[in-house]
Amino acid sequence: MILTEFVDIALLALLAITGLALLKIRDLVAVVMLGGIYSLLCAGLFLVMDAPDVAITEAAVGVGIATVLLVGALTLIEREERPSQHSRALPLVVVLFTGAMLTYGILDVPPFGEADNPVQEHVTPRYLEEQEEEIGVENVVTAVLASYRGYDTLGETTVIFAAGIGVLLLLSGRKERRAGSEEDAS
Amino acid sequence: MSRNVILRIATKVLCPNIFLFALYVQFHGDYGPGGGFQAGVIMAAGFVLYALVYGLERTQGVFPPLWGHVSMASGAFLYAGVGVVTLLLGGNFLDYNALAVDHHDGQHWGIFTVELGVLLTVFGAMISIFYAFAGRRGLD
Amino acid sequence: MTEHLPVLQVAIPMMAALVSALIPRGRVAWGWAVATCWIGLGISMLILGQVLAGGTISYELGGWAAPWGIEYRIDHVNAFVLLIVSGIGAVVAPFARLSLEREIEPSHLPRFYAAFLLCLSGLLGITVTGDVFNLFVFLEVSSLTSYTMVAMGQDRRALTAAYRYLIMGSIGATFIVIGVGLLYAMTGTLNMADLAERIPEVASTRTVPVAFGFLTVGISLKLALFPLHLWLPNAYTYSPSAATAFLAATATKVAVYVLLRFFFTVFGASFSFDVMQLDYVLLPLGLVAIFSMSMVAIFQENVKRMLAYSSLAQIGYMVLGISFASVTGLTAGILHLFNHAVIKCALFLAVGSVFYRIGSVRISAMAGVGRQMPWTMGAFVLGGFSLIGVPLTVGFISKWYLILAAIERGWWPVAGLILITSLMAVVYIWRVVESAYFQPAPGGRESAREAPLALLLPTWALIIANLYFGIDASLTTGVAIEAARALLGVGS
Amino acid sequence: MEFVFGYYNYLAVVFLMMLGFYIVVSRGNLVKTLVGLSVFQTSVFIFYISLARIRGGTAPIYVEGETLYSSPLPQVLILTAIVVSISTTALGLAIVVRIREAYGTIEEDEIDGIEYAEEVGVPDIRWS
Repeated sequence: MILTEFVDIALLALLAITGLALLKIRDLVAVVMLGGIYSLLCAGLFLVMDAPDVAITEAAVGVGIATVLLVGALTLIEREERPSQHSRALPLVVVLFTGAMLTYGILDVPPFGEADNPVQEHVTPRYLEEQEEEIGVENVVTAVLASYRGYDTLGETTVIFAAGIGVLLLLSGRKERRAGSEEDAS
Repeated sequence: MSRNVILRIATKVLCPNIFLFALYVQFHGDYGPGGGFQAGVIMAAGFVLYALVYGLERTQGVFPPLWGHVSMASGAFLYAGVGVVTLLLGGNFLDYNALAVDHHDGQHWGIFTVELGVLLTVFGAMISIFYAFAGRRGLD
Repeated sequence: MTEHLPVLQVAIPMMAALVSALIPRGRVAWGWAVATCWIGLGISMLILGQVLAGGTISYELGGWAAPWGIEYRIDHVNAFVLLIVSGIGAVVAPFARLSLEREIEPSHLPRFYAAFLLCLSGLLGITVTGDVFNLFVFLEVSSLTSYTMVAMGQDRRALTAAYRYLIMGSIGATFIVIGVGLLYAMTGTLNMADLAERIPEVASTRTVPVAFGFLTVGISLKLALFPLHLWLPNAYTYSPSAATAFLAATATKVAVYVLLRFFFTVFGASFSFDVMQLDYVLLPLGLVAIFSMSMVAIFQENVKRMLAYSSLAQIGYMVLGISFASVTGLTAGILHLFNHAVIKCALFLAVGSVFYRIGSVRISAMAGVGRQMPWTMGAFVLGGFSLIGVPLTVGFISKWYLILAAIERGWWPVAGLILITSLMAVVYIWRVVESAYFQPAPGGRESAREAPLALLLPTWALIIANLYFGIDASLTTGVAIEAARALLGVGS
Repeated sequence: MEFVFGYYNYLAVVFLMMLGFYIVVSRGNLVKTLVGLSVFQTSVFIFYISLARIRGGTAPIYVEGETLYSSPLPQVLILTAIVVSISTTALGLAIVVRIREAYGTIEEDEIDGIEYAEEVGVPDIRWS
């Protein structure tokens, strides 16, 4: 048990380091690779936290699809981020304030991993106890995903479809430099 | 297309196994981690690998873009269609119990079908999105 | 079959969108979309009838009882919003054919209609659901398609507008997910009714107010409440005319509805207003939004952008109505949801018709169109009257209730300010009228003539709705009062 | 000590969330913003998965002799959220590619400059 906690903390630390590196690095290829590493570490973390379904998905999506898409996009655009002239003061204030609020709020959330948390006591028990009778699959995640909350999954499928047609609409047309105003103000 | 023979042969060997693995993930979802979404992504990854090694044109010869579009729409349609069928059989929308006399059977059939729908949509959308990005370069 | 109407309302446009994406020809896809939208309007009318007759409807998706499954729950409030959204869809869809054929590539049309129908489905899905996570899922369905529709505008600035909209929208959605997660951590449930029951037990913790804050900020980003509105003006200015008219009339309205739902149903009025002192936040924000955005609207050269800023000011009116937290105030807010949808959609459609003929929506370019396109500009002027709040139009009804609500609370200065801001609307509408009617048409545009009937009919349908519901407001106010009572938990 | 034991996970999530959020709002490179957005969202996913966890339990897949399972519900929600997140990234990237083609840059500052010049520089701007 202590081992799990140790791995957990180590992964979180690695995530923080990766995140900080992401913030600093300007080479976009490196940014994409770090993003992939970040996802991979997350997948590991999900596995440690007993969520293998989520881990597989995060690995497939974050490490696989997202990286392929980002690299694909980078072949179409430049690969170096230029330093910004923009003032960073306001974003920093916004982020620090948000973080402070969240920290403040999170301290009253029931402690991590206890069996008597509301999350474990309400709604969840039925899934774990009645599922075998009501649905009858081994993997309770599948039961909740496809049946108890099957309608959410239909929505999720629709979101993917929406993204698909969105990308097709944007990228399948003629490749023309759109007429900006300077060009055709005759 | 890559000139590297080892890469090409490795791809030839890998691709069928990737598809096999995708199917395993798809149908193993009831017993272990996995399901339509993960399987769809893995299957699309197989084609992406093929395209990276053999080129976009050849991949589109094997799997034309239109199939991707059809797969993307028909998967979600299949999913929602299950809902409509359960309506017609007298249940609520997506109430799989209405699909069979024994509710375990109904749930199994329902889950199987919607997972298939998810697989089709995810696979189709991922392939279409990949083609769209990869094809954009060719238009230069 | 009638008991399944709630889910059919959402599932029909969703499935129709999937089909539409595969239709090879734009015209066919358009007919398909129009038919779908009209069926949707019929369903929403039936649902409103059911709610008026029998009270709240609950529908268990998958046959699983809430809170284990997802529940659709429809009372007066969302039945009314359903009618608004599907009604606007049913009017914009017929308009879309000519307008879109001019503004986007023919090969894109079927997929564009698919995006349109999905957006409709998403907005309707947000409105009917009684589950906070399901709300997020459908929010994303509508958002992703909105970004797409905005990006399809002709001007390249449509792309940057869509990108900013996407980033701000995703931040908003993530904030909502954080808020939902905090609530879930405290209560273990996602069902709105169940949350409403369980939140009071934990309301004194520090987590619930923070969840409240994250949800409020997240939703405010979506509804473009000042000062979180920066994504909106360009998104409305550069997207295709039909998309602007649809989004302006529905997307922000649904976000206002979500805000109402969280404030009054999930957290409860006493928590939102007595504990969180929300009125002291919303009232100034609403007033500043009305003032500053009306002021900015006055100085716009592009009519679409002007109307976009005007929309931001109108959102201020709705928020003002909510901030009163009284039956009259909420009635005003909910009425303005309907009224502003009808007003703004009519105005954007009229502007879309002008663009169809003269290819520009700049005030200077619209010189002389008053004579060349009398019916179109007539519609614009009447819509403008309604926006200002002239009696016998719907705009007057909502202003009337808003002022009543202000007086009821004894806030006389606010009532006065509402009157003054109406005068600002006079100024910006007048600028267009002056250019259209009192300036000669520039040379080389003699050929401009009245917009085709296919564009005029939808526009005028909305103008007639403006006048009809302005003269006989018994239906809309009746529903709005019931809705306000339902939200505040006051018996009727 | 007990406090650290019960909350380190949540606090780490807050830190990661702030990192991602900062990358998003500091308005630099459009691609990096999208990566930041997914870091921001992923940190929220970790929060949900932490909520589901039960100490000494296992994954919610039935195993002989095991009685303590972590909650499946947050895991299902996050599966959905991951899909939504990748969909947003894909669409965002498509828009970025088009922006690159139309403006020749993907730096927020430069785009702002171009648009500003466009709006102020030429008085009679045709809308399309």
